[in-house]
Amino acid sequence: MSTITRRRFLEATGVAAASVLASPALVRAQGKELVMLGIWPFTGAFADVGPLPDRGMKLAIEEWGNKVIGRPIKYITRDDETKASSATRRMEEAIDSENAKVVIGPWSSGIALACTEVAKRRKVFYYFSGGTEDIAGKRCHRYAFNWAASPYTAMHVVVDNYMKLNPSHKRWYLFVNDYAFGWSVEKYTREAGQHHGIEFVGSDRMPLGTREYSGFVSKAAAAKPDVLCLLNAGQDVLVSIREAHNFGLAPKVAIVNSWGVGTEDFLQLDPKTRENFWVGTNAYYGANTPVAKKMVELYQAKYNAPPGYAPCAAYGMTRLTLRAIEKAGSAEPADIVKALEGWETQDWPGKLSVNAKTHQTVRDYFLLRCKKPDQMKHQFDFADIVAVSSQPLMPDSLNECKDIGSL
Amino acid sequence: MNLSLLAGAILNGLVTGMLYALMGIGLSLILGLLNIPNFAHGVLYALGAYVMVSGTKAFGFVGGALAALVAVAVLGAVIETLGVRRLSRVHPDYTLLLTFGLSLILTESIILVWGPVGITSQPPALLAGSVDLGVTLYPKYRLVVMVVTAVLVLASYLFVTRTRYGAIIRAGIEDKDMAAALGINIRRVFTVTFAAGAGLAALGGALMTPVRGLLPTMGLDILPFAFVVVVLGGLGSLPGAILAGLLVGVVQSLMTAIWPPGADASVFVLMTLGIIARPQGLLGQR
Amino acid sequence: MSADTILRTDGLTCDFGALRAVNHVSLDVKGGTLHSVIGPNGSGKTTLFNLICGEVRPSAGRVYFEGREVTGRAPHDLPHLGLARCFQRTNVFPKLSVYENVWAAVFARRTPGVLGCVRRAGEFSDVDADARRVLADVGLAARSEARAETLSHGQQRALEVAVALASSPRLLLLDEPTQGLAPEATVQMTKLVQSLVGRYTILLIEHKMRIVMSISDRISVMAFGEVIAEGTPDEVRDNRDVQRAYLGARR
Amino acid sequence: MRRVALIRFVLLVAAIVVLPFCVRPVVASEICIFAIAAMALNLIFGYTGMLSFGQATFFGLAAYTAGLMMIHWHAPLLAVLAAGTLVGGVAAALIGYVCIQRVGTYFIMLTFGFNQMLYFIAYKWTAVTGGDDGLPGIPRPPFAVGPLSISLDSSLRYYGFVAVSFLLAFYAMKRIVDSPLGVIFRAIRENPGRAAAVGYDVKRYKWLAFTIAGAFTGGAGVLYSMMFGIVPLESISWIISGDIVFMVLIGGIGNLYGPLLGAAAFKWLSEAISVVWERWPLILGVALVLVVLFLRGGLVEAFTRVRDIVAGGGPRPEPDEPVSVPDAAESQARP
Repeated sequence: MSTITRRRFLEATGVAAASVLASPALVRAQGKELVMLGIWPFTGAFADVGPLPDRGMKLAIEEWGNKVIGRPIKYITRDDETKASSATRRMEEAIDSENAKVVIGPWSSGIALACTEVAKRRKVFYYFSGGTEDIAGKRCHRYAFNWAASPYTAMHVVVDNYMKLNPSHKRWYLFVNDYAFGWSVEKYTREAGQHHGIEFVGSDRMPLGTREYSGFVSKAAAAKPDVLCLLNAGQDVLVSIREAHNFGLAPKVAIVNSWGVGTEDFLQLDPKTRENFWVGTNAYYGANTPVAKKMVELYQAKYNAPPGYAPCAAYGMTRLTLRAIEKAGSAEPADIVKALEGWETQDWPGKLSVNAKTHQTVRDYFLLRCKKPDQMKHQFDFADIVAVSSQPLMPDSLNECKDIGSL
Repeated sequence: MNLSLLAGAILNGLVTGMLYALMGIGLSLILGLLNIPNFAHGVLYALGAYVMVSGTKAFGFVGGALAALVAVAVLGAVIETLGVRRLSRVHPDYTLLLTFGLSLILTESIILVWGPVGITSQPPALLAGSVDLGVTLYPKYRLVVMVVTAVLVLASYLFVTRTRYGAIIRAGIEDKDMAAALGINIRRVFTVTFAAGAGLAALGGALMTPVRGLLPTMGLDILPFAFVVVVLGGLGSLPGAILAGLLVGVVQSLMTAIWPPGADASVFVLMTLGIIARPQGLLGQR
Repeated sequence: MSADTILRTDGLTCDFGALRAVNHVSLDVKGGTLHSVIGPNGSGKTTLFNLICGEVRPSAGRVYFEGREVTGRAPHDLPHLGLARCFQRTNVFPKLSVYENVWAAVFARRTPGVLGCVRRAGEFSDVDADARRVLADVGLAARSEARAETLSHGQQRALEVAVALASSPRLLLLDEPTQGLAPEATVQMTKLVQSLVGRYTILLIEHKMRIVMSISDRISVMAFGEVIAEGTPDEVRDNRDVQRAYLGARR
Repeated sequence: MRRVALIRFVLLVAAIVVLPFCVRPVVASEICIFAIAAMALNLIFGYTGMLSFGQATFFGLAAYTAGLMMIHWHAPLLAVLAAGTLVGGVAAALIGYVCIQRVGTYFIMLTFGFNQMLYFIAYKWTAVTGGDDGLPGIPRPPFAVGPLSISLDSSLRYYGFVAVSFLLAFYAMKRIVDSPLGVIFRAIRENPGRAAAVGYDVKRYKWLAFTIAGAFTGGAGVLYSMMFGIVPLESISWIISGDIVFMVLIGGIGNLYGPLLGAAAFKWLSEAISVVWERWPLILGVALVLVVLFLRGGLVEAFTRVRDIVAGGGPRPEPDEPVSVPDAAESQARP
């Protein structure tokens, strides 16, 4: 090949490259459209969850008429495949190609810890709701917020209120999913348990996605606990409960799922296996506040079932973000961050505030007790709300977010 | 570890082990006869479970299980005739790719038909609850599953070793060309074997629904273990697959009782040591 | 052992389970000769080759090559010692070109180490020259760019011989080079083998008696794993045991 | 013949230059990274005939090594790249030594078994690897040689670095398959028994191929660790091993350009479709089945078929390039 053709070729490539560069993405970036990215698991281990927060997020944006501060909202989603690598790649790709400025999701704590790194580096607004304390703790930064109650508060609400009603249940056995989420909630369950003289007669850590719980249930049964406490997530919860019933452990022994999703789990469980089942959750559709009531009504009309934690969380995060944008009068990530920091307001599920030092959302947590089949008034009448509380707050000394950093 | 816990762990191991053996037999026959590492074996198991759940609603528990067996076996026959057979003359790596593609398609189809959300199912009322075995309490349903899978495993083994058709299958595993030269319609044997392997996997999935629940990706959870069983037992060896299945099941279950995080890893350590020490597998001749 | 013995086997024995495939075989192949091994099917000829070439471990007995014991040496050591073989079933590298088949065999005798492999294959001009000479020798020069699997059966057999010749052996073991060949191709192959006589010491397994009788210097006759007779073609032809065993078994 | 090779190489460079403008730079980087890993597998699978289902072992080990070096020592870019490549190679030498003692399905399952064990160690050894959460907070050091220092912060710049690394790796791989090793590896793939009979210590060469592949895969793992500032646990999981295998199969085995095409097709397909439809694996599966049933030489064959049609027929070149022959013919023609 001669030099001339080679040079020509390189020139040609350069021109082609430049023209591609100047195309849609950049043009769009200069437009007024606000791109909000929902990153949810549509495939992989949490494939069953993905569509639910997607509904919630859509609902909030629709409620705003697909517009905020006069700018049209473009809602896009990406599949995180329940894998950190895919989540980060697609998040970064969406920031590059769609100019996404607001990112909400994903569902898994482990993956969120990867996404928060991208948000930090790419300086986009990031909202997550989950059980790892690290988003608003050890790995905190200015752009990331956690919507779910802090695991400290949540576990105290569950343990304190459960013990108030069942003071004699002092022998607890723990099933813990072996990742960020599980460790966080285990730590605070034990911490809360100390105040009530609870004896943790045993605890097993199993990988997320374990399908054979029979060994653990036999072990638990041998320890003769008063309470089987599930600190796991997704299908693991359901498999544990089913096995506990198969082995005759439940309903004699109470099952407490301290960080549950509520509705979606209930729907998958036979009413009989819900007997003596207690659930701590960030969102229950029975919440008695105006925002919650309206949302539940809209959701139920559309999907014929009340929302569980996942749609409520996505709805709540999106709603709060949109309100923060209105408050700031700007959709720039830095402005949204400043608008949220230290804000006290009413939203899903009720009165809430955002801790400026840690970006932890301080809000109510629920403890539910499932109804017996004959007590249910209709098919969705799953449980009584035993307690709703945002107390106690996590002492500053326990939070590992010592410096949230700068914008 | 106390006695009750040990007994429970071993019983659990035998239940899982029988399931592994059931999967392993089908996989082993398909690998031995058709020379296909059937990557879709896991999803056929999952499909069995899903058909079971729908079938139970229409035809009851036994009817559901039969529906799963028949539907998936037919699917297996179709896969063999329309897909695998076309690739009989090319490198086996392509069949690996084909079965991988099929497993993606079938997994996603399960999601489209039954939804991504998991399903739980209960054992039939007759078999609910547990019985006291003296050393430990044990769910009735699991005991029944153990017996039923054991019977299936034994029946498959006897079929292959004691019947004329089984002799043909064994001849095919030894030497395909010779079997064909003896005037056997080896192609039909291939189809039947693939269908039977698929059916066994589906039946395994169907029987395990009340034990393990349903999730579209459940096939991928079990597939690696099925392969471990085949390799550890010795390629093409049915007694090997049965022995390895039980061994893997019990080791996994005991490990769960001793050190839960190491349960799955112990299986792979077992397999690796097995291949290094006995290249032909536990009971393989080659 | 006489001075010009190149290969000697000493009581070579091989058992497969209860079956004794080769029973106390002692051969003595003289340098520069063509020594044939004949015998009915299943008499243990190929197993004998496999024992000599290290593919199968003998149950008893020893193999000496040029006075050095090579019993149980790995197959890949033998070409480096000067011993190369052809297989009964055509056994080449089907998807490599004819040239590459031979090139690989020539190159095997050189041990360039890992660093030598940094150069391009084409840069080894001496290997290239050797490979082309061997191809010309067996009459495949014109097909050198073709893939081995596209050759006719006769040409593949010739390639099989070429691959063995490529390592410039001092002893060549040929296992039925004319097996399965059409009459025309058989003639060609016989010519090829004849052309090698004198240049190489050859140990040949062959079924076709006419060929064996016409080209061999010495013949060993095997039956049921044992050598039942040995001598010049004439001696063997006249041996009664041979006639009985050989012709009897063939019927 | 040399001309053809040159044109091919120029086309390759052109494709690499255009790539980040056709797909997003992040996706382009990942394509190149996985192309290196696929290229390595192609060496042992396509050229030497050993299907490894455990390449993530070396990918992940190198990624963790690189991540830890950068987090704890702030090691410079090139040192990290060298260390990761070394770790990949050494690990492959150790594990490979055991694996190559067996063939066929047993070999596959051994590579898979070791992969599972190392995955398990990475999963449990959270103090070092971060376990299921991954190893976060990895900086992306600048490319620095002497006084020259180029920041790689933007996606495009990082792609530039990845692309250059890929081209270097490609060149190195081409030299390997063009060298006598290439012929020996293919001879072993075709007929290990015969390769031994002509004098090659088959196990030694298999071991060598496995080790070289491990080193390349390690390099790819290092590049991967810097992509998102995190080494996720799945970088050492069998999912990655499987992806690499399918990239090689899709692209067409035993061909130098196959892995790049396979990686590009695999990543691009999954990215493009996943944005459109959340059930994208279904389409991927259908595409795979169609390729297998109707287009078995992989994308390389599709390419040549299209070219033949465009060029008006003519004999189809062998998908397996006879690498040494043209060069040999040429060298003979030279004085």
